[in-house]
Amino acid sequence: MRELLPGLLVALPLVGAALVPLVAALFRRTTRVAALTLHAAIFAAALGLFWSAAAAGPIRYAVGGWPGPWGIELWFDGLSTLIALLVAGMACFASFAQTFGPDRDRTAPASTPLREGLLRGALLLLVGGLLGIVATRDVFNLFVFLEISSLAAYTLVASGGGRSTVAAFRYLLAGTAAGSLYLFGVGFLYALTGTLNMDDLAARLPSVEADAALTVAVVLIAVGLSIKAALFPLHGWLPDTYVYTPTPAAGFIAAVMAKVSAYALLRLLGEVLAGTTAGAVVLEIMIWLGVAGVVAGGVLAVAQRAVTRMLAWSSISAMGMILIGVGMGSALAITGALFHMAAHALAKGCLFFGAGGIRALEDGDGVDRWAGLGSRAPWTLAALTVAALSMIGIPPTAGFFSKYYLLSASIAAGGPAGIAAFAAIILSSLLATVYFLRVLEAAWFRTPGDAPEADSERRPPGPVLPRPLAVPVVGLAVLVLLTGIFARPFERHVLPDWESGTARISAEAP
Amino acid sequence: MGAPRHGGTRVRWLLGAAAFPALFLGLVLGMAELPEFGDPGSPASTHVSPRFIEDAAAETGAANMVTAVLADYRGYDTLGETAVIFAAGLGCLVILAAAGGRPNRPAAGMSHPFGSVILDAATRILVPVVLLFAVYVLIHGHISPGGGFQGGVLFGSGLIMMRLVWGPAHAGDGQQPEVPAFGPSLRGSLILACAGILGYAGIGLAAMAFGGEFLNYGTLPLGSDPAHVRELATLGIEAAVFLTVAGTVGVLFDTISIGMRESGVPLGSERGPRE
Amino acid sequence: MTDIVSLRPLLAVGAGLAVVLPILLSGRRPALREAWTFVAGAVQLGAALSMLPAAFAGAAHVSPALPLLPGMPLQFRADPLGLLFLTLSSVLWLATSSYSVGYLRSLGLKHQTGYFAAFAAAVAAAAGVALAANLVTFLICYEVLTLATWPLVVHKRTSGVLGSGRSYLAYTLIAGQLLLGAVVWAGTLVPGAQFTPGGFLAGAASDGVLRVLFVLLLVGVGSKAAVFPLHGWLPAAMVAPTPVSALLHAVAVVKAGAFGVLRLTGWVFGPDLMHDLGLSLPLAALAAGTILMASLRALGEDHFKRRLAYSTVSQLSYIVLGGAIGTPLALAGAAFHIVAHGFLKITLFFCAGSVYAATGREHISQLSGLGRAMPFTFAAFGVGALGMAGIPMLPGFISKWNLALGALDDHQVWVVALLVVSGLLNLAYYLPILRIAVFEPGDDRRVREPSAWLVAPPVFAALAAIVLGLNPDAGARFWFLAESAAQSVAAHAPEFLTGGLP
Amino acid sequence: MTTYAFAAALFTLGIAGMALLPNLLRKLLAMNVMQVAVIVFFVSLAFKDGATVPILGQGGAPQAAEFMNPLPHTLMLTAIVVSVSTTGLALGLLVRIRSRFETLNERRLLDKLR
Repeated sequence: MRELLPGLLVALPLVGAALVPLVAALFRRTTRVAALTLHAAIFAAALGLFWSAAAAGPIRYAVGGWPGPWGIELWFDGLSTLIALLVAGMACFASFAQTFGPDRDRTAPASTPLREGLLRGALLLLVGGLLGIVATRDVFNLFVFLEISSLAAYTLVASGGGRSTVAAFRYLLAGTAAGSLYLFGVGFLYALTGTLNMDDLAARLPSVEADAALTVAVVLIAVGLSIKAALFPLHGWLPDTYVYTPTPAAGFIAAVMAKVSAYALLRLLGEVLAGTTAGAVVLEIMIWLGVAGVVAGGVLAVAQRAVTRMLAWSSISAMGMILIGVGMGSALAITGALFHMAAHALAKGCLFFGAGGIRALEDGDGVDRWAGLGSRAPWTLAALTVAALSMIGIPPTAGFFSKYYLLSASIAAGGPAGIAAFAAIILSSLLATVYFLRVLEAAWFRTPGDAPEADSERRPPGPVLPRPLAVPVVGLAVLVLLTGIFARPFERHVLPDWESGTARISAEAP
Repeated sequence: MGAPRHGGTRVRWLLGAAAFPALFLGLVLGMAELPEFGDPGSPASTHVSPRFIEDAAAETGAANMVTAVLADYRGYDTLGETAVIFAAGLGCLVILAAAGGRPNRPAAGMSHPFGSVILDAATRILVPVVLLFAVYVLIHGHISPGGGFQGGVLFGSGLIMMRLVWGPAHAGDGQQPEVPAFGPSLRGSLILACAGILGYAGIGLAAMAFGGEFLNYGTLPLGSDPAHVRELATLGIEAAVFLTVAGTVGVLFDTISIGMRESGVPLGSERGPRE
Repeated sequence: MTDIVSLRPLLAVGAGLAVVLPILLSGRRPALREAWTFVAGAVQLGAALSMLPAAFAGAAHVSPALPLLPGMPLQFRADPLGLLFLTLSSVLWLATSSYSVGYLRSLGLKHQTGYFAAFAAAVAAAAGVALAANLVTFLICYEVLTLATWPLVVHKRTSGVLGSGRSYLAYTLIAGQLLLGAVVWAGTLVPGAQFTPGGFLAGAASDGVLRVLFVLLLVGVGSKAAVFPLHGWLPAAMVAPTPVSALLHAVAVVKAGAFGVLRLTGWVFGPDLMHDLGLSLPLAALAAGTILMASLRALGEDHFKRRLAYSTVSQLSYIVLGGAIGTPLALAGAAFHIVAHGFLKITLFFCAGSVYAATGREHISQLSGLGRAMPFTFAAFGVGALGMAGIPMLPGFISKWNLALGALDDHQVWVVALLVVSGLLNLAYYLPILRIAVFEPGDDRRVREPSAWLVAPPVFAALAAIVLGLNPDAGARFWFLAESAAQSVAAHAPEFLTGGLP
Repeated sequence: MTTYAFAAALFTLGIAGMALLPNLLRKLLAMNVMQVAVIVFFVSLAFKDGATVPILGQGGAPQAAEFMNPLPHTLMLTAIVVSVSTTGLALGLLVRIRSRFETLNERRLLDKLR
């Protein structure tokens, strides 16, 4: 199986992306079961790879049988398989949520089996793109899969119609600029080394003497990927995109999209380009920008009245935190960054599924719409509460642990950047306390009558979220709780690979 | 993109006046250190690429080195590329599907076919030639410039030509347009595109079934000479790409033209457009 | 001190947590729901009692370590100080539970299921705080405690109450985040951050860093202990139902804070490191200031429960003061004051709640004549009030006496004066309550004692206080526990001991 | 160097256009210019003095110096397809935006969205 899994992991989503719309076009039936099965299979492949990489070491896979640097290689170590697991897992939930058709979201066009199939295909394509980015060991291949994921994401964003098309277009401009900047940087690297393979690059870069050209390359790549990762101040596309995306897709995009780009940043800047002077400087700058993003995202989240927009700004804060970890680059910081990716993905996915569903069904996005939901749907709200507590960083949820790692890494790093990061992370928790407790208080302790314009007669009693959204919300909340407590085994698999990888590269550097 | 929402135009221009020259200067400064243009001793010319030039024919059976790299050495990239174009088709279908928007004012040239006797006659002669040439470009991609993408685009442009002259496709939802259309329906184009992706990935997975890596055509049981086997498989790949590209070009043209003309592309007949 | 690996600490912490879900699920059957609470209380108390013999023999039960963070496991350890707090909270939880049943029923409050569930979670978290073996475990339980108490504070759900809840959370969660930062920092300096008698931070970093760390930790635990100027939430939180106030003030939240201050001074920094860093005196001064300020503030407060709240602010600072002085006797006095104040203050709150349940009156000036109508309640109240002031034969005297002796060991004569003044202030704000209730004629002759559910707990607590005042080593041997905790800290600071004695 | 600088100029123009032009369609065209710049850059990397197009003639064993570098060409085929796809999708979006909001001017659009 170890030989088959890498190929299956990257091929299955693409096959599915064609198969599901094909089935929908040919038979005009719902493709729910087919899509769910495919996602489950992809997740199984990711899980298998994770255990395989953990048990028997990293896997190098030469696609087409051509070894690098001539062919394209895939690389599955603890790090990449962990992110792959996260993407594939979130995709299962998102696919489940897609049954909550756009017809329940009032802005979107009517749904038909064909349209449903197309949207499911787009989700599979998005998953395929993200998994491709995660798996690849080739800088150009990374660009191709970045674009697959981007196009699929634009599709999903725009599927809400109306304002979401404008959000999607702006996202498209930002995303394409990001992709082009990245590709330009890859061009510089190729001109300097003649190779596209990451290992080969890392080996050949130390002997390159063109410092200015290398700096330009590093900066172009860093800026390009930072746009996709929504690093402050390149985050402009994010709030509208997350807010106007239809709920099922928003839960997935908000959860993993930017994080995979952060992962790519980590791979390239933290590993491949780590030996270059420019790389080190850029990483240092990234810490500071991350600090700025953490604070700005938190402050602006407090300023929001609409729940989903608040969640979007909170994502900018979280991405800042992840990139602080990436920038520091110590084993502890990387653990923190990875952990925060996982913790934030699970919690933010949960919150977006929940908040989006409530927005659609309660006809509004304000905090007041949450009033009294606690007594109408205690279990759903309990799940959302767990996710919100994780965002704040209250133990024993996953968010507490990631913050713990990042804080210890900041202290270990020391210096002004370390202190600033330390203070910013604490501050972001405080801000998160403010903006999440506002919502929780409304949900649990207020009654709809408190809100001036709300009339309780219009609202149907009974469950708040339909099952396609409630199941992911509850499932993710359970994972948020478990991830924190059972994270040590995961960490033990991920870190040694990373350390040996960076050690190998720094050993090869003169 | 992160620009202020109003009153920010002047700020934006001022920022631009500072930032863009800086960007240009930075790029040029970096470029000054790159190997000279046309330098045969540059890393790009000496490190990885020589194998593609010197061994491609022996290893993959393709005289066109670009095709060899595209479809074989870096076949995985090309699968991704095919997925990108498929994603665009999928995206247009989703985005332009019937939504609650107001119908457009008819845009000139797209609202009804150009049809006239001369155009009609010319098209009848030209289209078969274009379509045939597309297939030629596909098959000949091995030894001359060409391949699945180029052939697919040509084939698609033949379809577009027919659309322009004879009117739009029917959406494949049972509602026939006033003017009977020629060529695949929108649904048909979609099926073509899907089939292409499936074919490509299918060849890759078949290689896995015979014990190779994903997309390692050399393991396919198509003959004894590995280079020849790879050549045949590459043709299959190119054909798959051809299908996807042709289908997607059809989808793109149809959705955008229908989308500009009507309130949306009808996707199935269960429910009509809202509003 | 030998360690015995066992699951009993986990049982003590888990009992409350385990019944949260059953309580939530049995919301339609009040008898079953309340039975869960009592079962958990009994299990927790049983676990606590079962660990006492080992503590008397100089050993400690330790739970297996659950690896949670690198070098920082989740672990519980029943050392004397932890057992003291755990036993106290188990006993008082049972008392409060029975009181709650009567209180909620007689007032017909809503949301009773959520109330009991949050109550169980809060007590479990308090047990976790008591038994935490290291800073991370302490932090986790501490945060859970904060959140579990929130629904209890905002139980009435009016917007004014929600505002008070917000201020409660603002203080405690912000402090919690600072505590998180400090815990991470301490954990980086000394991997494991295991509570060690006599402290573990000595020499781990430069003096400046340690001072900053101390301030962060102190703000973290001090805000729950309502140390001035972080006390603002406590009077505001009086909007909660009375049993909640009783739990908050006598057992769970503020005591967890005061307990945290003791852990901080005795087990994280250690008395000698605090002296070296010059932190003892400022902390003692802060505590002294809080004692006086809160006492004065209580004098002018007419709202019954809020006067009790200011009294709490004042009394808790005795514990902080003991921790700051750091001599064995002062520490023992401070630790014992956890128990003494627990029994006394819960008596007072029970009485205030009974008055409210029986008459709906919340202000001291409205109490006239109630002393005769509710003799048991006000007898218990008298015991509590006198005990607070430090009258001999009641437990408050024992803690204050030892505090004073401990301060003299350190040549801090001013502390004795402070204790005397504060005792007088205590009398000044408690005796008028009794005077109004007993000697002023009442206007309502229909007032009776409320149901036995509401009378028994305060009487029980008052009797227990009297017993403890006569023999502080009775029953669970609280005095022994306090003393051995203080001894363990002192044993690791021999230089300081000899230097401190004349 | 001149070709490189040409690519840099095109790229700068493209990005500037995307940021500064008021009309969404023009932004899209500027985006295309930017993408073309990258393609020009890559293709110019493939150039070798004295070499010919990388298609094998009837001669004997090919030498690396005889042919242009085929790799950048391949990569740019992919990049072109990416560019075309993005443009197609963007056009679809613009059609939809225009029909819903009846303008492609950024300012007016944002006014309508507010």
